[in-house]
Amino acid sequence: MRVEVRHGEFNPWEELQRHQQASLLPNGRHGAIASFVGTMRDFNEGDSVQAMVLEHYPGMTEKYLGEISAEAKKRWDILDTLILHRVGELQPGDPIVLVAVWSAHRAAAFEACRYLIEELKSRAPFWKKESLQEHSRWVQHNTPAASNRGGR
Amino acid sequence: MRVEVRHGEFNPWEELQRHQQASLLPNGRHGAIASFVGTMRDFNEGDSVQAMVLEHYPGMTEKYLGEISAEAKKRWDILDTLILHRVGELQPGDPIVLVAVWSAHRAAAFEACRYLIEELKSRAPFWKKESLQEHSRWVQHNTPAASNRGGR
Amino acid sequence: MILKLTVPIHVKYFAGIRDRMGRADDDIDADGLKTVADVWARVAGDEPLPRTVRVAVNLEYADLKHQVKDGDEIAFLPPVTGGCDAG
Amino acid sequence: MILKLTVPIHVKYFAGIRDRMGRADDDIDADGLKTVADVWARVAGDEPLPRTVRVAVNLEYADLKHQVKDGDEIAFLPPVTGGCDAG
Repeated sequence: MRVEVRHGEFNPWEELQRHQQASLLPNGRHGAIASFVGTMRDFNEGDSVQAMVLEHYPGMTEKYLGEISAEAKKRWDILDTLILHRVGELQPGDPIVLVAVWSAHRAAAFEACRYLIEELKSRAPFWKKESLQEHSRWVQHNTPAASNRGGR
Repeated sequence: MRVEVRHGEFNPWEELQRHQQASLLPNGRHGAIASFVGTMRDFNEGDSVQAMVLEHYPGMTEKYLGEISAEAKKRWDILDTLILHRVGELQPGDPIVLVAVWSAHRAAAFEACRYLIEELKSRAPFWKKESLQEHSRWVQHNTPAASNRGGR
Repeated sequence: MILKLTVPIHVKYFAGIRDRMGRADDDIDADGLKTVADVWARVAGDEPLPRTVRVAVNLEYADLKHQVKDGDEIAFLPPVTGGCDAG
Repeated sequence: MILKLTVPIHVKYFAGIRDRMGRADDDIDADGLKTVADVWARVAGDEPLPRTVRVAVNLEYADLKHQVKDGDEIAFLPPVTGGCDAG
């Protein structure tokens, strides 16, 4: 179970590989790894976004992410979790967040991974400030998780 | 949208990175990547499994995986999909399957990714033959996807 | 004299079915065969088709009543077990 | 003569709230302060606390009626916007 707030770029796939290599899980134990990577888009609410600064509440962030990881481990039959979140200045296309769950069961891996990203988005103390063409603004609210099934 | 049946080992994280680099998606378009990696366990139905041979139906496999990818793209608002499945001889701990979905929306990414792995497991023409201590056997059925919520 | 030209039906067996048949495939004359069930009866004799076995005609799942014709590829597929082990 | 020793309450402001306060934090005397709401009144004067702002006491979410004491860290947090943009 690892939680990290990172200043500066990260490559989510290298992080996953590194975490798995460093992990003490025996190789044949887990059968399923569900992961989620959130990246910065170049548009939000109709505006073109040039860059972004991500601020957080040091101390509270790590504590909160540790708590939701422990809660996930209580609720689902999972073996390990990883949450990595970027702070500081970002460019469009940059990975912002990585959440991964190792489990012997794919349903548990998917559900716990989804749980972690939803809890992170709704309560972890991070704030984005977007730089638009002319000015910058604090992002006012997170997007809801509503399914897009049947969308398009 | 890519589908591949691979003879021989693969590293899922390198594959994800390579797919994304080769992709024509503009960098800031997608915001969410949900992925799933299934690995070979060293136990199944109480027995210790030494090695495994994965057989498939060449032609039908690729056709079926292409069909479920197209169906996912019809049902959810997603930008790209990747399905990579191993065949041939495997050792415990080896990645067997990688499924990934790129989307502007995390709910769509998660749901489409889950859909693809469930459809793959229930209908894609792959067969595993396990080598146990004393003999080998065809795996008789796939495991159901039942949630482990509240398990442990 | 009537010269009849036919393209055989190609029949494929996978995994446990292949082990049981003792071969991976057969080419059979479509003559007198109407459905997939007829094909099974031709290749397997009296042996009943296990209920869990699925059938594909030309790379698509089909049922036993599916009509067959010259040149078709018919496959008998035991329950699939792809993906990860993680149930 | 009575010598009273107090450890201040540390108050932190984040994102838009920090911009509005014009500062990142305050150290204030706990004297006369019972709840988080009292702390806000002390630091912000008449300005009402926006309804969307959440409060944390010692790194845990709390409500405005939460009791405060010497040495507490009180933070005022605008709606959080972490994670990916992908709604």
